[in-house]
Amino acid sequence: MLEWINEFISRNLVTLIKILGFPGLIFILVFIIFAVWYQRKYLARLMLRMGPVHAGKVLGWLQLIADALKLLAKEIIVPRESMGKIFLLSAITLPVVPAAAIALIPFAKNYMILSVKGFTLPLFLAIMTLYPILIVLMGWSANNKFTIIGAFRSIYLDIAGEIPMILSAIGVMLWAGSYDLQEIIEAQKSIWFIVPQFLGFIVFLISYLAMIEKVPFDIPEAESELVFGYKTEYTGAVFLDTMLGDYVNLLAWALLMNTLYFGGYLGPSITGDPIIDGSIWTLVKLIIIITLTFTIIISYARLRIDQAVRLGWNYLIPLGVLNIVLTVFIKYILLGG
Amino acid sequence: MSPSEFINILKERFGDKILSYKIQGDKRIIVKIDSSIVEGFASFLKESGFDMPITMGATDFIKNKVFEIFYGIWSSQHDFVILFKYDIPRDNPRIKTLVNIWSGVQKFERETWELLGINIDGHPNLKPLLLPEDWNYEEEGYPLRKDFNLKRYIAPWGDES
Amino acid sequence: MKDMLPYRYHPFNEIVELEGGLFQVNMGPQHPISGQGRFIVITDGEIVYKIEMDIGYSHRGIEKILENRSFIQGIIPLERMVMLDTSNIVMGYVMAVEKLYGVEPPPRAQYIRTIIMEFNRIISHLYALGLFAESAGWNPAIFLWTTADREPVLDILEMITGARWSYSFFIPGGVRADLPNGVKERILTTLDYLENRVRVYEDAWIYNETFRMRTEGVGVLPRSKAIEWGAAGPNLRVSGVPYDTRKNEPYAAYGELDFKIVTHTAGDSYRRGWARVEEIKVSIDIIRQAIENMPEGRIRVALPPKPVEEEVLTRVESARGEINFYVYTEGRDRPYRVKISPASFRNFYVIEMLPTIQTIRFADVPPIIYSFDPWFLDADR
Amino acid sequence: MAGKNFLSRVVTPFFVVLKHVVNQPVTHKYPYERLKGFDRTRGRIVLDIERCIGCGACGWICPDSAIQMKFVEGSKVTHPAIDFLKCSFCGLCVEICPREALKMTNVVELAEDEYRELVYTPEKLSIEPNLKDILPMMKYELEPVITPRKMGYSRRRIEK
Repeated sequence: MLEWINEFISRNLVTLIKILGFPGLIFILVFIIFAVWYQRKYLARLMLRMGPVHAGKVLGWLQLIADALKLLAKEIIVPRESMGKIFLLSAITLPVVPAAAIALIPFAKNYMILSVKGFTLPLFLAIMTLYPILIVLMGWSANNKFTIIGAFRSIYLDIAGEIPMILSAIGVMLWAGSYDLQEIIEAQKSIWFIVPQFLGFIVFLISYLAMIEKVPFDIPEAESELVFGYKTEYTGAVFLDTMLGDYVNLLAWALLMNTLYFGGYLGPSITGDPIIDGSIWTLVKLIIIITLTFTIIISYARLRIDQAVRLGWNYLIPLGVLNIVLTVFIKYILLGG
Repeated sequence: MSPSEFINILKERFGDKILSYKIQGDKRIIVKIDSSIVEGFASFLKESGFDMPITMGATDFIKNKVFEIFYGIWSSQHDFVILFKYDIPRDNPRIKTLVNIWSGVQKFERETWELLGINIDGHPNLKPLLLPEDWNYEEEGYPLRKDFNLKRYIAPWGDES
Repeated sequence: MKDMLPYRYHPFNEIVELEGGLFQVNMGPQHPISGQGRFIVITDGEIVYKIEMDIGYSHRGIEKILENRSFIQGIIPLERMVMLDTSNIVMGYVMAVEKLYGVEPPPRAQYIRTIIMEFNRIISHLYALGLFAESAGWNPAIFLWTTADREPVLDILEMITGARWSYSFFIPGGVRADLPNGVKERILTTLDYLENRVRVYEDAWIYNETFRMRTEGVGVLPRSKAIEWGAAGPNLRVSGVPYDTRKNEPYAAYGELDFKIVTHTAGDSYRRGWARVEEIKVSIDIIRQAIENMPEGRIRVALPPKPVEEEVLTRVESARGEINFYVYTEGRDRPYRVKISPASFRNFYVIEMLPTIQTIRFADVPPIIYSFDPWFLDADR
Repeated sequence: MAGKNFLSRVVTPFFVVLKHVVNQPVTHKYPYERLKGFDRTRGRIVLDIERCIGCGACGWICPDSAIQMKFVEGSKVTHPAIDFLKCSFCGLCVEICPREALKMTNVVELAEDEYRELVYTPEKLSIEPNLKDILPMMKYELEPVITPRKMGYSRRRIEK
């Protein structure tokens, strides 16, 4: 038995590190703890206050652990009228979907959890479409008007955001001439795609904000109207889980943005080891992207759902199509492929 | 039009139904009218350009056994306020609503109904507004009447509790 | 027709299904946006059918309390009516008492009062702007900025009056104390700071495209309806009625100062928020003038032993709009009846009536309500 | 939309917000650093029991009925006791005191665990808080606006 385990570990060491360590579970958890802390401190700074300072002498880092422990210690309340199993299961599954999509993202050259070649970008987008379904399940099963309104708004928003996102991804695919995420990154060696694909990037950025459901598109949550949207009824550890889902979702989309437009793991060599180098550049770019995201989410007002949908259908989709046309024209006609 | 001119118009129109009047400064008229002409008086005010209600209430004159109802109306044309008052008997307080003349007095009348126990005929929305929904009027009474028992609302001092 | 529809009134149920697929959504009293009250919103999907304000959660019977206290004692509980805006509220009552007693406070007292009232208007407007931004879906950045910018003003008020909120500073016949040493310089630097910050609010908030999308053309209050329903304050002025008590019936030192009133004709939520930013600028201007023209002299005169008038109606422009006091006295040192008509009480009625003239979406309810800057404590008394 | 184009309306807010990164926080680490009150800040009231003649004017003027006159052992007259849970720190009692026996300090931290501890007996009231300078609040000429005689002063709130 032991020998078998030993052999299994030695044969699959790299895979295990990838799944459990970096860029797998432990990395995701650590990064989310960092992101939550960073969001609190950074937004506090923009709001002219300090953020948590008391727990944990240095920069209040223990506050997060304390908050998580508090949430874990709380009672999990399942509303009597709700569909208990779906109510809990959909929330628990929520972080799994974006975490599965992260498995496709190359963190360094030839370093991703799922070493598949080929259609990884369409696969990524396909996996991420499961996320709104879980949200609808959450809102519907809680059997509360606030959650249901939140869930329906989430559907509208995803329809408005996902299609432009796919259109802008098509632009990138056409420019790179590949469906593969790693090949897309490799194609950015001369210039990051944010320059040739700037129009597509604008479309991507707006639909990215819609997909992570943060201001100005936090319409499904809409605190001032819907209390907490589809998450209203969750308490304790399950609520923590939905929060986790939120941040994993943010991480997945931010990684995709990095991959498509900011050259992924590309960057000057520091240590000479391609994996460590690539990972460092991925993380640095990731932090810059989430900093920009956090700045955006406190700079704007929340749009109304009809305005958000109109923005998606009336402006983003035509822009995305225009981007594709321009890409084809420039890349394949002017530059001759 | 100045307040004194307007008082002359009112005197011409309503004669001795205007029981008394006061002019305070150049922006106020306080008129006391007979309760029989309230609606005619109000619609005349509305026609003369007094279009915005700014206050409405009642005073409990327990010694004279009357409620004095008062309405304060501002005119956007003439820029002054007329406060007209009239008495109603205290034992059967009942007035007619003026909501169809000035829509804005709706909440004020509702409040007067609630806090002073004056019945408002024809008011569209008489529901408790400020007091709790289970307020017991028979036991507790109407708060702004002068015979309201305040003693039970005095909080004990320090170590007396 | 719309507002006559009967519906079942469920005080405590979260949401009740009504006839014809209408929902009753209770925003409050436990809701992120509600405050000390409840908005009963009847919706047909996302379209609002009817809004009803359920006030009275913090009714303290201020009118009754005032009947049982002498004039000077009444000022202290009266301040608790609106903690954000105490001096403007108290001014109406103090002015009524002064008119009853037939005294005119010395000019220096009037100027000090003006300065304090305008500072009070600034902090109240700042708070209102923060809440408005929050209700339009901002993360609390604007709210915390405005809260932070209230601090220097509160410091000045504490320096002059001894308290941050409940000043207990205006008394019939004048004010309780003269300006302390060194406060003038502090006021001037604070005004400069505030002017810079107002520019920041304009850039980040008023001229923000998302905010404009959310509020422009939303909750339009036409001029005729504003008058008919009795709107008050900036809400009335942006609907095209240039009424400002400070201008139309000058009190304190406003008659001697030169300022403009902020008016507009659009009457939508956007302009109501804009008007508050503009009014902060006007207030800064008024304070500068008052500091410059401050006369020397006494700060208080004694009251005669007995009131000379029987009844009086005073109007004062508080931050939320006109507040008026009808005070009747029987010649004693206390009022026989005080009727307070605060601005929020009137504005709540306007909010209730808005769905009868236009289509309002559910997501627009919080911005519309907070564009009127209502304050439940104000309306409840 | 005073002279601003669409692009600047979208982009400017972002940079205005971003600029705040360099601003210093305005909040304080409260229990560790405290702000000093101003001279006039109205806080806890201190009684100079030697000067108090037990006239009860403070109890009469108090709008919140927070002051009651209590007997103190070894003293011939009653002295004020204050229920600080009712007190609204308006300072009228300090102002009306004919002997300046009541003084206001700018000590505002009065929180206690129990209601009873906030009811200050005359003895407790005369213990000066741990502060160097007790500031007699608002030193200015007293004019006869609220002297007891003119306002129909009565001794009805004074306990025997």
